[in-house]
Amino acid sequence: MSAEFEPNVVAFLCNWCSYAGADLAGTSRTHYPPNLNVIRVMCSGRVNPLFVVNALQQGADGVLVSGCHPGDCHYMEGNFYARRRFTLLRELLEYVGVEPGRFNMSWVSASEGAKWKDVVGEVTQKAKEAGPFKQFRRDKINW
Amino acid sequence: MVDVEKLKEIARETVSRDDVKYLIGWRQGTYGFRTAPHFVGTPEEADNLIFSPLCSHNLATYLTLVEKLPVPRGQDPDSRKVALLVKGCDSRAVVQQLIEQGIGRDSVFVIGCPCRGVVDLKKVEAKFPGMREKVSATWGNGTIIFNLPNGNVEVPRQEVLAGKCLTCRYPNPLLSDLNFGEEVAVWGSDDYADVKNLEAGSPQERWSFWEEKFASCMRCYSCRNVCPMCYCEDCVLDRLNPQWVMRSVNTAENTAFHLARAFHLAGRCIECGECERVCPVDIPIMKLNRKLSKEVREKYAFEPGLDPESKPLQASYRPDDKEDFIL
Amino acid sequence: MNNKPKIGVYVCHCGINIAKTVDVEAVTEFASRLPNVKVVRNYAYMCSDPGQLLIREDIEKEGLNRVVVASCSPRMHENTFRKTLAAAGLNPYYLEMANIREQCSWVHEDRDEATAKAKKLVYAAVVKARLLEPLYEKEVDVEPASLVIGGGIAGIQAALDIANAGFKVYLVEKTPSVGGRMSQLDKTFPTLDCSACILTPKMVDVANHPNIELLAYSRVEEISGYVGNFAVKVRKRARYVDVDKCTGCGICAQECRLAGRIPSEFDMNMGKRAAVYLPFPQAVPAKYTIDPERCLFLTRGKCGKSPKCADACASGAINFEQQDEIVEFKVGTVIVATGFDTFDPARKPEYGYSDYANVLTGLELERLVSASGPTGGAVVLGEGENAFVPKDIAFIKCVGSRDKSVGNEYCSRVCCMYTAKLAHLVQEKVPGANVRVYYMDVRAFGKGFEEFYDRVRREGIRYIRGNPSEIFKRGDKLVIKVEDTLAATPLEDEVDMVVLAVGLEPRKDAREIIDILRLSQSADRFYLEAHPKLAPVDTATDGVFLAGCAQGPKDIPDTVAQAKGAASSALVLLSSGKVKIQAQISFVNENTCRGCGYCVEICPYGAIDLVAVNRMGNPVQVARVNEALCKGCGACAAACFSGSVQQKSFMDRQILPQIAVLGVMK
Amino acid sequence: MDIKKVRNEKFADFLAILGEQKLYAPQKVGESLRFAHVTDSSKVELAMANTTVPPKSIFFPQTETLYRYEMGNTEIQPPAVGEVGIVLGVRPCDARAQVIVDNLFSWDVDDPYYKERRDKATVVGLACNKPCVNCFCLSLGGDPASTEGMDLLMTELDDAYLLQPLTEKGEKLCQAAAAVAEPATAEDLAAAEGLHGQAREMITRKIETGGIPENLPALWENALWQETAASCLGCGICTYLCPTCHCFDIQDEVEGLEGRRCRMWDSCMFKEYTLHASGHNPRPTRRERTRNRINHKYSYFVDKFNVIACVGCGRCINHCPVNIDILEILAQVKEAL
Repeated sequence: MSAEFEPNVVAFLCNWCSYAGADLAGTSRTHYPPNLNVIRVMCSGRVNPLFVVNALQQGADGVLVSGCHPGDCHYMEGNFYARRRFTLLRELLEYVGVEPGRFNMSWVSASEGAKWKDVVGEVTQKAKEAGPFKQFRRDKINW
Repeated sequence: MVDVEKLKEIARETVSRDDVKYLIGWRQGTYGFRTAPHFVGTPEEADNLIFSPLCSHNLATYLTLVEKLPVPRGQDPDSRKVALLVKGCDSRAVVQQLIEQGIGRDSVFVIGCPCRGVVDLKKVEAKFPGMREKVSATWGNGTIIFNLPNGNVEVPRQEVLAGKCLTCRYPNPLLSDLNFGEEVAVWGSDDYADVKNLEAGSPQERWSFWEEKFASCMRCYSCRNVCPMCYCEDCVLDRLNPQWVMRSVNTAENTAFHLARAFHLAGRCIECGECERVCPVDIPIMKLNRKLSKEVREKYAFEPGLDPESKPLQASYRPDDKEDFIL
Repeated sequence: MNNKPKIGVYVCHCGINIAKTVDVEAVTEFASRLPNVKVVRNYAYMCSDPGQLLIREDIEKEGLNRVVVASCSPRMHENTFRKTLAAAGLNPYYLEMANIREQCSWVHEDRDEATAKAKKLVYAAVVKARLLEPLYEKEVDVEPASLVIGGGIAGIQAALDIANAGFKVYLVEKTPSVGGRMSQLDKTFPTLDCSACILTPKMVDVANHPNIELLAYSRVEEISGYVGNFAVKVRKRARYVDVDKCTGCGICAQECRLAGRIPSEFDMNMGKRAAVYLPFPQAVPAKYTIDPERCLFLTRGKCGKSPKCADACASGAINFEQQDEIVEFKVGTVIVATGFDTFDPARKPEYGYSDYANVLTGLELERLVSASGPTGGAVVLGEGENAFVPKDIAFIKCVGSRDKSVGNEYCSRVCCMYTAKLAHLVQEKVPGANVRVYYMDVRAFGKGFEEFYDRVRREGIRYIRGNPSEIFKRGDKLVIKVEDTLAATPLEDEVDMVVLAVGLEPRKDAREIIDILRLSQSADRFYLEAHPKLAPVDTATDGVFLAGCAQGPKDIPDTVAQAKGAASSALVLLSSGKVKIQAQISFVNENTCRGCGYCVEICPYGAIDLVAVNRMGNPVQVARVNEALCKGCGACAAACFSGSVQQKSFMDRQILPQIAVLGVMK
Repeated sequence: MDIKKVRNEKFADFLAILGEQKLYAPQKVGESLRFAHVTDSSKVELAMANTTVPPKSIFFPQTETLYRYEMGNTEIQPPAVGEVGIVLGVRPCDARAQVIVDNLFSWDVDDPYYKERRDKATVVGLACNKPCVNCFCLSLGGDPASTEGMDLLMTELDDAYLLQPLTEKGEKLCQAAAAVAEPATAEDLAAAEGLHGQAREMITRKIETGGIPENLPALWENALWQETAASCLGCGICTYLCPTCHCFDIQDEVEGLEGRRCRMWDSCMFKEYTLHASGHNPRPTRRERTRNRINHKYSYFVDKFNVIACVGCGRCINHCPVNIDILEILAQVKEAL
């Protein structure tokens, strides 16, 4: 390949912790790769696991779901439910042959701007290593 | 020995009750080794009931599949019970349906049939190809006895039992209002060897395994429709707005369909194997479902369909649930 | 109505904050080609008045019906721009923001990359904006009454404030009298005010206040509903004394066959009472109560020939037939002021509390030095011939606080000062007493605290830094084994009395209120406030507030301050008479809902119920969202298999197109 | 047109010759047999009862792009249909079914996509030597050696495949295969005739269709529909696997600023099939849907095209998960008439 592959990562962030943490990373002028784009939801508990399947289908090379640390959920329990759902979804995705680095989950609090930067870096790197997602990408090949 | 006459007697009594609408059991099919669900509305119709190693259908699916017609104004809806014959695995479906309130306990009359395993029709038809005449079967001692036109043939049950029966840990109904037949000793144990085998491969190997299977899917939805736990009247995967899965039949959409279907059964699949049985193109659907069953058992020590008082897995959590992959 | 989306996209430069890294003109040009976009502008500061005016004018003149602002984080200015839309007559929820500052221009350096990302974010915002629906913040009426649970100083203060503002208060106290822990105290630190003297007038006010209905000797059994509309069920326990007839004369207690034979809870079991009793002389209400677990007549059905209390009562107030009574009422707000329990030092056996009579807790000493206490205020240990006045007295601090071994990591905040106070009082009462305090740290942080700490040291009380490891008996003396960590010397200190400065813990029955009100606990097991900094009296349940030690250890002034804060928060709701409920809440498509109940289980606010509905003549059950309870987290929507539960503004059909844009667009 | 034969040992060479065109033949896809483009001739499976999925999927693919478009551009781009060369191993029932389906796709207008594929394809049939348990083609005017809808009929003999060209296309194919073929002998023809006769004998399932098409609608309210539908799962197996079922849905699939209009198989057994935008559904339950399936095949289609839209291939019986048996239904219909 002539140019290095730049992955496309879709991230679902809870409004209260991770989105605020990502804002803090910005306020603190930390720098991280531009490959990750954020969809804001109110709680990681809102993230339907099918969003992740859908994101992979629609062209994402990596997906991240990020919420408050356990016990810190603004809505008390949402991230606990998310944790169960995505633990199982991740197993399922890997089982059908999705590379382990593609789907990630993180806990980033509103004060962890630095951690957010690290998470973006790590998730981007993993997606880069996994290469372009092809397995069940909704693609013109199928047209 | 299964006393079918006793079963018919129970059925006659049951359908004669004022509070029972009809009974669902099994009958001989139209050819070969086939059997079919049998709806018994009158005592006479009970004559055709059977219970044998050929009775693979999980009839619990009809509890939620039933289509409720509009009730004309001024009339009361028919609130009588549906009576149902269940094997061990089938009873877990009823339990899970009760948990998820798809059905009310007072709307169903469960007749438990302890089961010594049902056959995989594909294995049987491969063994006795081209069977036109109607064939019945009975359980022998560690065998299945087929009553073929030219005499009985006894086959070790390992050779013909359905995969789910080889690892069955719940041969006896876990919930019933009435039991038919004697309790059966548990013979199976489940180490999820099939799942582990596949897990051992690389992502590329796993995908090439599934790609071929998913590519062959025609999206006839028989796996979904037959599933006793897929009781949504409007399946989210049929929706057009939002459209989670395109109607196009291709590997990408089929994979999304199968992932969504499997995920929706996480912590809910009671492993009756009906999805895999009905698949016209023989996709090993249970291999997907069982992966999640395995994870659910390993990670959360949870099995669905055992206790009507339990909370659904996906609607509960423990603060100390494992989270080793979370950044 | 023609609701075809006409979108205005406003790209903010934010001075150079965005414009330096993002090519704002390129983003503007890109946005102009997006479907349904009618107007695109960029401006130096969209949030400024002229910036907002641009949007307002376009809405009015161009007939925009959706607005995308690409600027800073929605957490910063979403409300600003919502108001802009509202001012122009557009539903404020027709706004979508693209965060091209905090999550784009500030975190990326390469101008091309940042511009490409900004385009993507704008596109995703546009596709979502197309699908936005108008939302309305509904209002519900607030029942002009408040429930205060707990009749200690926190509950008393909160009740009085609310009642004085003109609203009805139901004050529920589980013991026979209000007053709580403060009524057990002798003096208060650091001013040494007489606790009873400052508390009892407030107790009397509670009893006499026309707006306060005091439900003493009662427990809250059930609370349903939501902010503004709580339905409360209280069990008034049978006192077996008709409170309307009882004059509080006390003859019954004098006559009781068990008079002076039952340990008094109020006196920390050091004093004695009768089976019919007033917990303490200033109790409010000043009505007697028969202890059903002790009374001979109630436990055995027989008390001599006839119960002497009943015989003696001139007003005929004794009524053994009395039953518990269930009282039901509605309130708009609830204040939880259930207080604390003290740490049980038996959990630290090395201090010998269970073994030696002259090892006391702070609260026990409190009763001992109190003029109303079992000894009339004399510091005397033992009884009868064995009675003696302790001379060598040691205090041990941080018992059950700052101690991971008993599961209490926190500081109880009051022990330092109450130790100083008690040390002072003991020294005052026992001439020639030799008082020392074993401590880890002295935290004299409050107003007048350090001064008081100084004072008691000047009075001759010795502070020895060390955490005693063991207490044992040697002859008549107790020996404290400790290392003086400042002198690095091991000591064996022989004393007559040890006072354990026990910490504060959540009530043993704290779980009850958690279940009733769906409260949460913080790691210290006290009730969890909604936000540790900015909402310290609120809880996650709207309309429910915390006061006093139920939320965490605090002293009397802090408790009173928090009670006043809770009362004021409650009054904001009560006096406005209306409460706005969230707009971005969940809703159920009842036509497709299968009633599986997953959402009901998952909702942390109990906002979803299964209800029976008639579907074409057939009875089915479906989920229904109580809009006043829903806080808009959306966990229900993610749990719903059939997609029947959706969250407004975060619907699946609004999120999926965002995913598509972010996925497809390179 | 001369009848030829290809000896078994030359059959691989024969396949190679066929493979010079785009060749479709039965192959295992996933776990089941269906017609697929042959890229490796060793994967061709002719020793089969029949494929699970009928060859209709070649002419009428399950999913087909009608045209593509871009947002904001009114021009549409129909895709090229592409090459369809030879369809090898089509059973007589399926070949005949395609002729029945032709009626529909050329009824008011010619469906260009379907027609182009049909015109381009050379259908190489394969006579049934061993009909399966549920074959009943004889009852519907079919035959295990029927040539209807074929360009060439092959019959599997012990040591060779007999090639019987039926059309010009078939003849051309025979000529192309001249190098590996040789003239068939009288014994060969007799042997084939014998096999065909044996096959006819083996078909035991039968229905007398007389009277059904004209009288079926009269049984509209008959209880048999409810009884049949009671156990029906409402899945698409019977219709998707049916060689004459031809219903389709048309959908737009959009991704970003591009989209396509496509059609895909639909099934009258699905609830959504007749669901109106209003929410009204004229076939609200499986009773109506089951009734429609049989009526369409045995009555409506006959009204319109004078042929029953069933060829007796037995797939719906073989694959129905709950043993709903069309012959059983038809027997009940006969009884009720």
